[in-house]
Amino acid sequence: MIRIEAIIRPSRLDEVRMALEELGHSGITVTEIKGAGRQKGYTQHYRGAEYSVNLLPKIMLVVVVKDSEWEQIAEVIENSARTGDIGDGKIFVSQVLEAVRIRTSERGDSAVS
Amino acid sequence: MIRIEAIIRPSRLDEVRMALEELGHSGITVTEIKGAGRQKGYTQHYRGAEYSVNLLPKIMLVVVVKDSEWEQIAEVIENSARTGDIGDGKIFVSQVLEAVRIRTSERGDSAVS
Amino acid sequence: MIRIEAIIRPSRLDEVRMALEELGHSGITVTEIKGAGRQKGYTQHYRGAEYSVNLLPKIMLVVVVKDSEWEQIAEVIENSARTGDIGDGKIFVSQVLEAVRIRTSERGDSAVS
Amino acid sequence: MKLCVQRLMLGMGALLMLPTAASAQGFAKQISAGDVSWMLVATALVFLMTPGLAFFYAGMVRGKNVLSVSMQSFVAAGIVSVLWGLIGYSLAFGPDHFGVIGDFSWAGLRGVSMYTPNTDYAPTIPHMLFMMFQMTFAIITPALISGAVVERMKFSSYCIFITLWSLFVYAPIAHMIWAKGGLLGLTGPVKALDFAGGCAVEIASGVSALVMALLIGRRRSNHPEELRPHNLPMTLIGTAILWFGWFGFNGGSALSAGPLALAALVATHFAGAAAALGWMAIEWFLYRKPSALGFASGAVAGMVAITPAAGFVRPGPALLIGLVAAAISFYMIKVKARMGYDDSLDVFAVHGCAGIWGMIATGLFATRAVNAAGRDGLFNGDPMQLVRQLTAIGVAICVAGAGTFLVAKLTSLITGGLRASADDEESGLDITEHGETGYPGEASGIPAFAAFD
Amino acid sequence: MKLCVQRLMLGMGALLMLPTAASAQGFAKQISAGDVSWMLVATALVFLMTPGLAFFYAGMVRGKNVLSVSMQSFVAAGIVSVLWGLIGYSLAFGPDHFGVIGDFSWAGLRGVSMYTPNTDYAPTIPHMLFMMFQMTFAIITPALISGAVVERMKFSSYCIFITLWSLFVYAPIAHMIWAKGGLLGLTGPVKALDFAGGCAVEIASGVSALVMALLIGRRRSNHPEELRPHNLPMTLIGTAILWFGWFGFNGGSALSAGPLALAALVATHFAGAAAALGWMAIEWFLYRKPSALGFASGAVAGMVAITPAAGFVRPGPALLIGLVAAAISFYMIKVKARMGYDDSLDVFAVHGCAGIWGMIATGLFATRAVNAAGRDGLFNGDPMQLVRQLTAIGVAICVAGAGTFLVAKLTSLITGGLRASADDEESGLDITEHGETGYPGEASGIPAFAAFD
Amino acid sequence: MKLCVQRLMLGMGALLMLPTAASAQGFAKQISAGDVSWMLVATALVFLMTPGLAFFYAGMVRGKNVLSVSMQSFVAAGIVSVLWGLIGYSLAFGPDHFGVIGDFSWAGLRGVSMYTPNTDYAPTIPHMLFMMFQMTFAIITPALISGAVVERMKFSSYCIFITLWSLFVYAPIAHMIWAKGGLLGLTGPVKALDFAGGCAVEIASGVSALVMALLIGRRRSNHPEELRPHNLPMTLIGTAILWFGWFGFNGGSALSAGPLALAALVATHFAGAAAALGWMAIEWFLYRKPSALGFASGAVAGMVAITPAAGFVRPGPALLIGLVAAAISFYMIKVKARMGYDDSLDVFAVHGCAGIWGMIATGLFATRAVNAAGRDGLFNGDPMQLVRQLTAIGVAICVAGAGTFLVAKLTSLITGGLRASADDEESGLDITEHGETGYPGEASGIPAFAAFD
Ligand SMILES: Nc1ncnc2c1ncn2[C@@H]1O[C@H](COP(=O)(O)OP(=O)(O)O)[C@@H](O)[C@H]1O
Ligand SMILES: Nc1ncnc2c1ncn2[C@@H]1O[C@H](COP(=O)(O)OP(=O)(O)O)[C@@H](O)[C@H]1O
Ligand SMILES: Nc1ncnc2c1ncn2[C@@H]1O[C@H](COP(=O)(O)OP(=O)(O)O)[C@@H](O)[C@H]1O
Repeated sequence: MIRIEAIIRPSRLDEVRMALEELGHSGITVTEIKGAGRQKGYTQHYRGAEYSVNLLPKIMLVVVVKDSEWEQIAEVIENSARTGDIGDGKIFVSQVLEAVRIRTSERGDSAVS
Repeated sequence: MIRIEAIIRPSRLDEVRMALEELGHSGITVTEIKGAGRQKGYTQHYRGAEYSVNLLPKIMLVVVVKDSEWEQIAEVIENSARTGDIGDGKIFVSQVLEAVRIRTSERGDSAVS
Repeated sequence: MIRIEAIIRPSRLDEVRMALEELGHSGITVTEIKGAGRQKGYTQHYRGAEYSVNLLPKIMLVVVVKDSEWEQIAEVIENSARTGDIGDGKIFVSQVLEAVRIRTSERGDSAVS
Repeated sequence: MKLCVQRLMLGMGALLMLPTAASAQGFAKQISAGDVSWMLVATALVFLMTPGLAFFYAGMVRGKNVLSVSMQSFVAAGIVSVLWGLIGYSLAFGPDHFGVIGDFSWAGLRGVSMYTPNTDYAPTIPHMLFMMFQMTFAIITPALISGAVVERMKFSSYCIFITLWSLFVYAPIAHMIWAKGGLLGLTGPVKALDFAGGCAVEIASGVSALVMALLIGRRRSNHPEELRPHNLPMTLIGTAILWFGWFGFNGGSALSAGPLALAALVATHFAGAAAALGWMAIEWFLYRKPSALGFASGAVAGMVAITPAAGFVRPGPALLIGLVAAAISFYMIKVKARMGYDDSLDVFAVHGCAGIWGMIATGLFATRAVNAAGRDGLFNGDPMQLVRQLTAIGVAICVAGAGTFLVAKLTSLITGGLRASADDEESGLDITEHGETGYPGEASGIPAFAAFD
Repeated sequence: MKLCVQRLMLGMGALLMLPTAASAQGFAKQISAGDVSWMLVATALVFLMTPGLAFFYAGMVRGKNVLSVSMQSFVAAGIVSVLWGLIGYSLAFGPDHFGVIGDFSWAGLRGVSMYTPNTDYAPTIPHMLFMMFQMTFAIITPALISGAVVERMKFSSYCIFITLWSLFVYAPIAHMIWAKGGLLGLTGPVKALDFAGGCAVEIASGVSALVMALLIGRRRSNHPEELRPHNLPMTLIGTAILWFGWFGFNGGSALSAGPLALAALVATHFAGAAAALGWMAIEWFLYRKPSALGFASGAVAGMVAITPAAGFVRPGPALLIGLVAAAISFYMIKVKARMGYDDSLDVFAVHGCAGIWGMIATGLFATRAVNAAGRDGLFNGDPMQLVRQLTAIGVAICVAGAGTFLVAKLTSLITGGLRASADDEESGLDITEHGETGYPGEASGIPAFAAFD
Repeated sequence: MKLCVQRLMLGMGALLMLPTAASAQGFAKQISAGDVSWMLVATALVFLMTPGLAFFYAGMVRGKNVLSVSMQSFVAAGIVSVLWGLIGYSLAFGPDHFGVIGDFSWAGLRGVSMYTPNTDYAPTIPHMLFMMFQMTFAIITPALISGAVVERMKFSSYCIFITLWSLFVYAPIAHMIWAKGGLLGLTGPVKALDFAGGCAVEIASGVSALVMALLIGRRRSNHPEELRPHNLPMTLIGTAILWFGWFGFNGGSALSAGPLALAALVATHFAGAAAALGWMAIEWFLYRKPSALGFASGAVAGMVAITPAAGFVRPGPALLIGLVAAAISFYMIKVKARMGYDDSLDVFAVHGCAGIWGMIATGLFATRAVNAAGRDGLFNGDPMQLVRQLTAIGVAICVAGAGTFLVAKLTSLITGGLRASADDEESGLDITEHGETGYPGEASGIPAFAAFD
């Protein structure tokens, strides 16, 4: 199986989820994270003191899918998460040796479908 | 080494930790996440407007263990996290190339034990 | 590409980020997590009842880098995150099959640089 | 009683040739320390309602707008206060012109005495205290409107809007219903009853909110769930403050510490309590889940409805007025959902509609047994009073509706549109309009805590 | 002084043949604007304590129950208010029967005058104001009990429970200790002193809380750490409101704005301050860490203990009463831990035990030098007063204990058990009972902020 | 008016041979129920400011110190209250010695009557009420200083520091400016005006804060962003409470419910509103982003500046005083940034500097037209008054500066250093000093919610 880790804008979460559901994939894990990269941060003033914030809120999705599906799913995420502005995020893909559905002890592909 | 990523119910965290500690394993990393899957969400009403919530709070555990231990540890997590109801979560297992204990610069198995 | 997952003390985040920026690497993903391990927790009293807390706040960094860079970057993280006291954290290194820059659809090394 | 002591003293002073030392402590003769004490407190209580409203509202929006929504209330305490002292009070309560508006006679508080009462308004407290008490009403009213435009109105536009609105909408309506000689009030031709702000505060803000919601359009959001309240305990803190403050709002509108203040306070509390239970009951019936937000909304709706009636009705009718108010407001929110406009925090439903109902109910239940200076309503023998109330409601709706429309258009001209850019709205107005965030640790990725690492 | 003016006027009016214009402003003769002013404010202050309690309690539970716990206080402000107007007040303070209970003479507030005082209770304020002030006590008392059953009692059961409890437990205890002719009070045979609610409020709620904790059982939790307070700043906000409100609670119980109100206010503050320091000192000694929650708990315990004594003791003894209260409550929490019952927010320790101590202390330190209408305690020469106090304590404990047991059983019959299902408890009552969450952004996975992405 | 009634009665009583029943209700003759009512409320209002300050401050620090900062305010309500009753009040307001300090005559409140006024201070309220009102000032003043030492001062040191500071700095300054015979006040040689605490509260705390900031050194932090406020809505709650309470602070300083209280309240509100707008305007101009924190800071600075002037100036000058205060405080924060000391929450800028400006402004704008018992300032014909004010400022700065230095050194000796260890600072003082955390669910890794899993 393949683990797709996508870092996206919080505002695109719904689009991505809807796109995945259209593909029939609803299993997803979501984490609120912060990211830095090329995207510029912003400046705040508190009582005249300047603070520049450059860790920006992002969402990390983790989706584990069958080997055969990952390219399609990654593409769907990519397309639905894109706005074209700097800061759209990344997708990282890696190998999973084993997956387990805790409830049923199912292993392998059937655990993630 | 092996990275075990387990998505479990928040209410099972303590059981899982106790089970791991019985095995002599205490090193663990915990993240509060939200997940969607087969488990049904719930509905809220705010001033008569209906909101359906289907990202549900879960806990993600990351445990990195020696190659030799991972099956036992995954099984312990699996058993202690199980309630049998939909939404018990998943375990994903993957390969780690290198592990470092920052404090001592130890590498490999001794970094994670 | 290589995915470096570092669990560090919150108080070292800035040092690590500065050290990475010196290397010319700014892309980074940060998650607030809790960890347990050898580091001792602490005890709180609320109305006379004792609560022992042993999941301690940590920061998880995820940095994905080119194959050629990972050793240097891991070392920089290691050195800048170290205080020498128990609880400095770990670095876990793993393989990434593919990386995508969502904005441009760039793949591979150029997606993470 | 004070009054009688005064008269007695005057009489006897003359009789016995004793000098009256009345101003020894700086008091003019008619002033009652007891009344002054209560009105000072009532002023403070009503003032506190504006921050209370800030928390009530801010808890109901997204975390990225918590400060901008708070500021829409707080800034009213800045802008309207100064404005009221400069010209607002004079326009609203100054010498009457055509029954519609005051003038600039009392601009800069000229002639508003710190020592003597204005007997047209409040015979036992200094004129300045009446001005100050009324100021707190003038502050909260525009702040109420903000509930319709949260999370998307530019702060610059908002500041200009409430300035203009205070002068062109609040001042005339307040004048017409409350000022000496005002068209709608007891000293004018219409003789409608409005104890503490059914027209000037509730209908004015509610109708204006509807107009603004229509003009400014819906909030953008990426998913509907996002629009849920981000912090309901904060809304409950606001509710507590509003309820507490309303004792001053309605009780203080008696302008003295006597049975009338008491009657108003009792009516207010019963209406609020009954409406809170009523709203809860509706939710229980419809969804099986009575909510805290419902309880809070009900309490507010009930106290809105009793506001015009508080000093004219008995406790029993007060209870009923509250109950009905809850049902009306709840139903109007359902209507909103069907109509599709985004009166985000339901100002029209909770203030406008409950306020209209309260004005009508005053025409039904008012009795001179509670307030000899009032009038009897339909159920106490005077069907005309209902007509009088309806007239006042109609005029208030028209002035508020048309006035707000014009003021909004004017504001839009001045600031180049009322609405923040789509990007700013998405980022949240806290950052984009105010350069700060409510909970920085959370919203910025810098760990706010480094405990025990 | 008012009184004297009145008498003077009456006398002189007759003498000089001047008409007394006393009711010109709607005032009956005996009413004092100064007293009315203070009592209006005191009523508002005590009312505010109930939301204050909501925050005090809600901060101490888990985030998933923050609204349900708040609602247990807020809803009391709804239910008990209406109930009090309908029959509660009449049962508690109406014409006496057997020294134990009132009757329905004043049901629906019949005969409770807006203008004239009930001289049995408060000669210088309208009867209706006394009713209203007492209402605020009747509201907060059942809300106090909720601290023992948080995070697990069904909301439906809770609503019915506090309704029944108000009628069958609060009304008789309040009647016995405070009403004209009540068994325990100064106008009855026992003549115990209870200035502002040692029996009716503190012991009644504390003992009932213990009974409820035993009946309903312990909270479920997956790990003990989970049960820590989720938001102590919220608890501190509650503490601030409670302390502020207590000035009205005890000070207002003088029912006039004079030295007695002042004496009560001073005693209250000293007792609260001393107990806060005391609790902090104990923690400092035991754990090296004086906590904010400890300070807050101490302040509350101290003010609980001074409640029955406030208008009868000097500042010095007030300080001592507070100090001892902190020690007792702290120790009783330790006892709880050993006994294993889950009086979750320590209502029995902090209200019940400190209330008992306060009643006893009143029997020790009371002095007619502070309150001529009171009695002297043991240390001022009357050992019998201690016996009187103990009698009142005993009766209050029995009535509260037995009454609560019966009321709880009855409630359980009506609603099919007092307790939410295990699943609901695990999910948190906010969602399952009220259909909402306190901090939705946090608890639901929908990012509440999308700032700067 | 009361007074006149009294005199009238006395005169007539003698004349007509009627017994004066003045003390029938326990009132001494001079006491006014209206004034007592207001002063009881004002006392409660000012008391509430200390928790208000806790929230104002605590919202501005990091989450890991939210409780420790709150406690620095709350604990003052414990320590200073007891201290004030024991000796503080006697030292500050007791019989004068050399114009500089009182003595122990009234220690333990000996001779501080519950019934009769101390006519030197407040002729229409009991002496004990004056003591109690002043206590609330004595509480908040040391708590203000805490803003300079947050997040790093040991709690033990803090407790000892405020104890000593109250006795050695607050008592003499309060005595000099306010006590009968005090050097700086109207009954002494200097005759400076300070209505409600320009010297004793604002300058004293502001200057002491600066000294403490210099002595204790900067906070450690790993990155500057970390030091941003963690919870601005909490700061806004504090702001609301402070504004509300300030009506009691300045209005209550009239010590009666009359025109003077009103004048103070009006001036306070206008100054606060104008300063809030002023600060906002500066930020708008400089950064294009008017912030909520700026608005709040401005309001506080404005009310600080009006504090000494409130009962001496008209509304117009009040507005101006507020505006200038905002500019001064804002500018002083910029200066701080350049100088590099860590007066963390800007106590010197907002209280010290605005307080100095307020004292000066009193010398400019004071007029006997507002307060016959006051004096005229420069613009009303008496240039000497400015000199008098400057003298008072100078003395207050010296006493506060030197006194704080000595007290801090003494404290440091007793507790082995003022500052928490670097480790403790890093972990946050909530855990290390108080053994608890503000939001445990968040800060500890135990999921506070387990909703719907
Ligand atoms: N090398 C990297 N490793 C891990 N996360 C990264 C890396 N580079 C970027 N990110 C994540 O992707 C987000 C977007 O990256 P950024 O460079 O700002 O924009 P873009 O992806 O459009 O070029 C960052 O906020 C960060 O969370
Ligand atoms: N394909 C997937 N990839 C990543 N996470 C998943 C996936 N499927 C499920 N999850 C996670 O597992 C949790 C439980 O899954 P769910 O389908 O609801 O129940 P069950 O595991 O009992 O079948 C989800 O809330 C989600 O966090
Ligand atoms: N086997 C492991 N798997 C995953 N995370 C671990 C593991 N061991 C330790 N950690 C993480 O590393 C952190 C530091 O580990 P700890 O044993 O306390 O100190 P040190 O790394 O200095 O020996 C822990 O808090 C936890 O988050």
